[in-house]
Amino acid sequence: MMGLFLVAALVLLAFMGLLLYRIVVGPTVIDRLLAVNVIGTKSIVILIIMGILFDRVAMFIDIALAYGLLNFIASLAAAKYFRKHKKIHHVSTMPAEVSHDH
Amino acid sequence: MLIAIEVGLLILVPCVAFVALWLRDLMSAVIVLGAYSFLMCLVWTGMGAVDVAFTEAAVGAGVSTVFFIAVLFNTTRNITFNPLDVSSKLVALVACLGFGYVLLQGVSDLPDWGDPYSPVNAGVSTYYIENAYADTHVPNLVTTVLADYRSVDTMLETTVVLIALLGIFMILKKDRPAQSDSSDTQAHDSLIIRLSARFIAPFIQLFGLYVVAHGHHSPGGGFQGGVILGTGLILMAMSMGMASAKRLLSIPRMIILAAVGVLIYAGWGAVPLVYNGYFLDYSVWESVFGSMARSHSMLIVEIGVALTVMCGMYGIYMSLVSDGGMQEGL
Amino acid sequence: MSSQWAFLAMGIPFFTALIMGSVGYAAPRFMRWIGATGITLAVFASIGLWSTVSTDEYVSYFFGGWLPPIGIALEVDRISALMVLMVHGVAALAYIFSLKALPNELPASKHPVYYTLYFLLISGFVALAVTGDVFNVYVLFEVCALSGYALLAMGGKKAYVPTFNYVLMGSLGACFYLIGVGYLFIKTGTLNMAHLADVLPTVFFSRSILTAFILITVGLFVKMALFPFHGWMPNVYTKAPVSTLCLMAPLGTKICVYVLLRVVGYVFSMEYMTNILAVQPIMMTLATLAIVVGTLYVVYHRHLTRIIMFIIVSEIGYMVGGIFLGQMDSVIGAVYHIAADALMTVTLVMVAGVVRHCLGGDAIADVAMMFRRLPTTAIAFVIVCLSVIGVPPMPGFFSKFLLIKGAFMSGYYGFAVALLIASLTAVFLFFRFFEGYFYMKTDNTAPSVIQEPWAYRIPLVVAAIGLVGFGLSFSYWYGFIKLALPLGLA
Amino acid sequence: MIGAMGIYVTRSKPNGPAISSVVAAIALVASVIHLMAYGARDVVDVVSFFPGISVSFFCDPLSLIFAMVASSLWGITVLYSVGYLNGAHEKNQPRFFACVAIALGATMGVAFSANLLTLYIFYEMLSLSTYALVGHHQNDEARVGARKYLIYLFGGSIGLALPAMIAVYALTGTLSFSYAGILPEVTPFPVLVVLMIMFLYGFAKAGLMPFHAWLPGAMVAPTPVSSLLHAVAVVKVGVFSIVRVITGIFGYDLINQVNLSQVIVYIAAFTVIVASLMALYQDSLKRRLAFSTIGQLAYIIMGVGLATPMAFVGGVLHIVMHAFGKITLFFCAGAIYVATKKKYVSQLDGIGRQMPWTMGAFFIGSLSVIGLPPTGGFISKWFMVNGALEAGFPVIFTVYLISSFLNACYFLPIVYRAFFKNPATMDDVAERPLLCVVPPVITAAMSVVLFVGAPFIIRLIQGIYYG
Repeated sequence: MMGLFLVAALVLLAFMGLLLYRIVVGPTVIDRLLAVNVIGTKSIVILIIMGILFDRVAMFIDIALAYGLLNFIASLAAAKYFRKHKKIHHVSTMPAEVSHDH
Repeated sequence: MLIAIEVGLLILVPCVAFVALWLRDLMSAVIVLGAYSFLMCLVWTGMGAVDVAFTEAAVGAGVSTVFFIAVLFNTTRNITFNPLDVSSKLVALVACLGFGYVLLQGVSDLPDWGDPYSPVNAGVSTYYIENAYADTHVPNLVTTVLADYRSVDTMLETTVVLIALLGIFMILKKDRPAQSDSSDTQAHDSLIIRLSARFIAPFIQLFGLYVVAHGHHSPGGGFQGGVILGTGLILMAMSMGMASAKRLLSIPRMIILAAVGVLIYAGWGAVPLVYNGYFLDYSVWESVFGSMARSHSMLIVEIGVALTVMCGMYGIYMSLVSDGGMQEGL
Repeated sequence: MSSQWAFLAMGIPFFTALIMGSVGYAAPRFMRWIGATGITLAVFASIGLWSTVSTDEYVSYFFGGWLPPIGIALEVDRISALMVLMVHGVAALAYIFSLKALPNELPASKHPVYYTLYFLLISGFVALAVTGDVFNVYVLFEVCALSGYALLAMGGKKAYVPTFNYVLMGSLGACFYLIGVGYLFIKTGTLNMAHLADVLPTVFFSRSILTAFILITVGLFVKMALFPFHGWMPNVYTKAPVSTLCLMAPLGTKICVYVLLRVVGYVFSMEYMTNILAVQPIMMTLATLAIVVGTLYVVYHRHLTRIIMFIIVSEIGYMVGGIFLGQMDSVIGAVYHIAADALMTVTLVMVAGVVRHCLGGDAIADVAMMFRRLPTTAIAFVIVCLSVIGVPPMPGFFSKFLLIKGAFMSGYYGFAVALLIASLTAVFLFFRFFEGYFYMKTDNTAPSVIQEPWAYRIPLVVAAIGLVGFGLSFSYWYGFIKLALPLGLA
Repeated sequence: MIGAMGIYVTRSKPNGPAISSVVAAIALVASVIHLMAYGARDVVDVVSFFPGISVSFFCDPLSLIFAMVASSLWGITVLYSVGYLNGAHEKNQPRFFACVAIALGATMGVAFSANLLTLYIFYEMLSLSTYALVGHHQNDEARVGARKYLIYLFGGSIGLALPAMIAVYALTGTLSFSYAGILPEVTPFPVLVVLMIMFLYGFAKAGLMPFHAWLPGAMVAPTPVSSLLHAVAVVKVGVFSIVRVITGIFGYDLINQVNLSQVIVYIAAFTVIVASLMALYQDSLKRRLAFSTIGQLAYIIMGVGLATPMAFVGGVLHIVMHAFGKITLFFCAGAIYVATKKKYVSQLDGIGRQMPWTMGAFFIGSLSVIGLPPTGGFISKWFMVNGALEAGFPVIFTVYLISSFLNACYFLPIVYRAFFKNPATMDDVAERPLLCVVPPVITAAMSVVLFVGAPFIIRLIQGIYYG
């Protein structure tokens, strides 16, 4: 049984690695945001699995709950950010944008 | 058994960190840092440091990214970068290599990780492990150490949160706020966000209260609970708009509450002085609470911490996001 | 229980700050009375602590009733009592000064928050002086640093960038210190200073202890702005408001020197520093360079505030040198100089502040007519200059005397020469100001005598008298400090 | 405690007008005489700083002689300054008198100090108070002079004397003067030489070349300052400090043992010759006097440095004799300036006929400085010259003779000009004011009196050397 959980955790970790690809490549902030969000949800699961592996689920459930409840706030903030600053693409080669952005 | 997971994490963590540094777009970097924080939380958990993991969870998932975004909101996403500035980079490189070398030198003869006979585990920790419950009747050792044995450190750390709030508030505060129509941007907010935020906020607050109160038995405590409570308020402020958030908890009141939080802590600790005891010596309450004196006292000081941290988080967010004007934000 | 003084010295400003924070917005009128009461009580507490230590030599205070190493203890010996006295003395002067100075610099709506941070900073400094726990030191560094950042940034837009640099450097220093403490903890399992000192000799020949030593000292060097880590300091201090400066400039760096003495002298022990590591030559070179570099910069600048900052850079070199010389007299000299220099710096900063506010600038040309127009300030200025130069019987002379003697005894002649050069430069420098007074023609359009407000005059007069008194009572302090010195001094 | 009382009086610093200065001066002289009569030798610790170091005073014949000279001349100078300052319409008189009083207090402090630290404290106090006096005119010239003054004096005292003092403390653990010397005999010779040179130049007030340049520069001060301070108080404090160091820190036993005299006397001899030659070329009367002072100071150091009884007596005696002689000369220079606004030697043709009393006094003063009877200068020089022979330094003996000849060369022409040359223009010049004439006459008379009274002082000084 423990082995199963361990394997599950490892698989999830591998998926995180795949998500890393999206984070690196982008191409937009939104892609990265999504990828990070998915990593967040995966972390919740891994947390619980770790709890099971430690045999102390009761302790880890609190942390997972905190994640579950708070995970979306950053995304919400980012979303509202883009509502105001409409630019999703970031062009780093154009210095003019520095003054333009604010 | 967990070693496989840890190895996987230790591969991922540096990768994410590197990506965060490599990205030229600060917004992306901030978001990637969120992933970093998730992974770190897992690392802490893997090491068995659940309280640290909890803090990381609350801070990393909850407020830190929001703070970053709030700062970017009022500044810029771009970093001005001079590719010709090689010499300072060289200096930095040398400094980093030197620092790394020194650190590694130091690591070479440290005791093994998890060695039960290492000084850390054989020293003060032994006392804590053996006597903490008997001393305080609190099952969570970490809470005991933080809120009782080394209580004054915690009090000062709470003060640090207060100072951060006051400092940011004072630096950013504008005396004459720009009078712009703040309601119109907020009015366009989608109904879904407003309703769901309104729905979920009470649960967050409830959970926060639970974390504060249950810190004796499970990971958590005043600090984590305070952050969660503060995040709930931030959520409300984001969805309902600054104006209504200010009606909820005005800025002066927020500062006062934050100070009162520390005052609760320190005041409770100062009561023994009247009986000629030591500061923060909760044992004077034994006449009232009996053997639970220390336990209950810890709860009270945790409430103080939570109050300060909640107001701190909320106030810092409000200051950052409105650039001190307290008029409009995200 | 007389040991309550130890807590009260740090607790009173702490509670004052919290009360100010709580009622500040509700009743701004009471702020200055709360502050005045707080600072008065704090000074009383420090005097109480001082008298206790004079008779008992040593006071321990156990937070929560937990004996170290389980809990955190305050451990007050005579040196820390002197530091507490210094912090509260300087803080009281600075507070009175700020009553008039602050309204010139900051809108009234920020005063409650400002004073809350102000008192938190004071309590942080005091706690650093009395704490007996290396981790607690880190926490207190944070308290001091964060409130310091906020207070320094109040100098307006031009202060932001220097303050940000300071934030980076300060965090770096604190971070180094913390990692060093981490190594110590892993290696010894304790954080209490006295306990560490007991345990450390068993693991002296360990690389991790060496690493810890390097990290902690480097961290502290950054924090105290010792050359070559001084870059952040002059800028941030010059741009800060004077009322902040009165607190930060005298105490911010000095208290770090004190912590260095604690860590090097009491935790690691002199034995470790001189015999096992043999780092003395390196440290002495650094200290000497600090003095020389500070002195060179002093010559180049024309603005009083900036000059003061570089004087601080070189004075830090004095104290660090004194500590690392490892002679009994030199360490006494260094400790005495910490207090003396705090007093000198606060006086200088106040003078610069008065000049800035009353004459509208602090370049030498502005100071020119000072003696005629601001007589009280001028007299205080002369007295403090004499002390910086090291004219007996001012305190600056005695510390320099002991330091040079220590340098002779242990053969670091370069250090002695650097000290003398610094003195000579100070002569050169201050007499440039005096000459300005003596020979510049008074501008007829300017008002002939500006009366300094009482809030400027009282602290200046008290500081000047204090300087002379501190110098004349040197023999008392010599004996006082001597009994608390770390072991193993020649 | 008679000593304490004396010090209390000597340190009184009256503020302001001349009258109180005069009263204080008389009180001071009285107290010094009182001290002389009762001869207290106790050491009085006022403030103790750390083991072996305190502010403490004592009183021995050397300090008595010096204090007597300084205080009595102060009284006369105060009288003279009243005349001079009113005559020359100087401003800021209260500050002037206050500073002079402080300077005198500091001089007394130096005279009675019982250890090197006390001496150093008062030495610095003297530098500061006279700084204001040198810059009294508050113009550019005064500024340059004052700046030079300060750089030399502080540079010397902080850069050389202070470290030397600390080194002495590090070597011995005490700084108290003792005629046996406090430096241990085992001190290596190079260290001794270095220390001695540091002290010699560190007390730059003594004007040993090449640390002399401040003195001519300081002549921008009002003449009473030049006369009192730069003929008596300041420079003599420098010399006195060196004498104290030689006798009290090194001790003659040690000096004779390792033959340290060589170092001292050759430095001094060089100064004597060069300063005398330079004096020849000065046209400004006060500058000529200044260079003369430099030379004469080196005499004293040479005398004391020779380390024989005769030379020592001569050296100390010369402090007294030169003080009276030189102050006379300065008073005269000032009187001439007040009466005629003339500053240069070349302008003085025929002035002796218009101002006979002044120039008469000038003549007596120059005789004393040159060292001719019937003035006191003769006696002190006699002792020094004999001392040089006694110590076996024929070179020094020659130096004394040559320099005396040079002294004559630069003083007597002035007298000659004043009395025997016809003035280019006949101004209506007369002796005035009274208070500018009487003091030089008194001091000149004193020079003569001292010729007669010398044996009394000699006995005092011999008491020091042998006791």
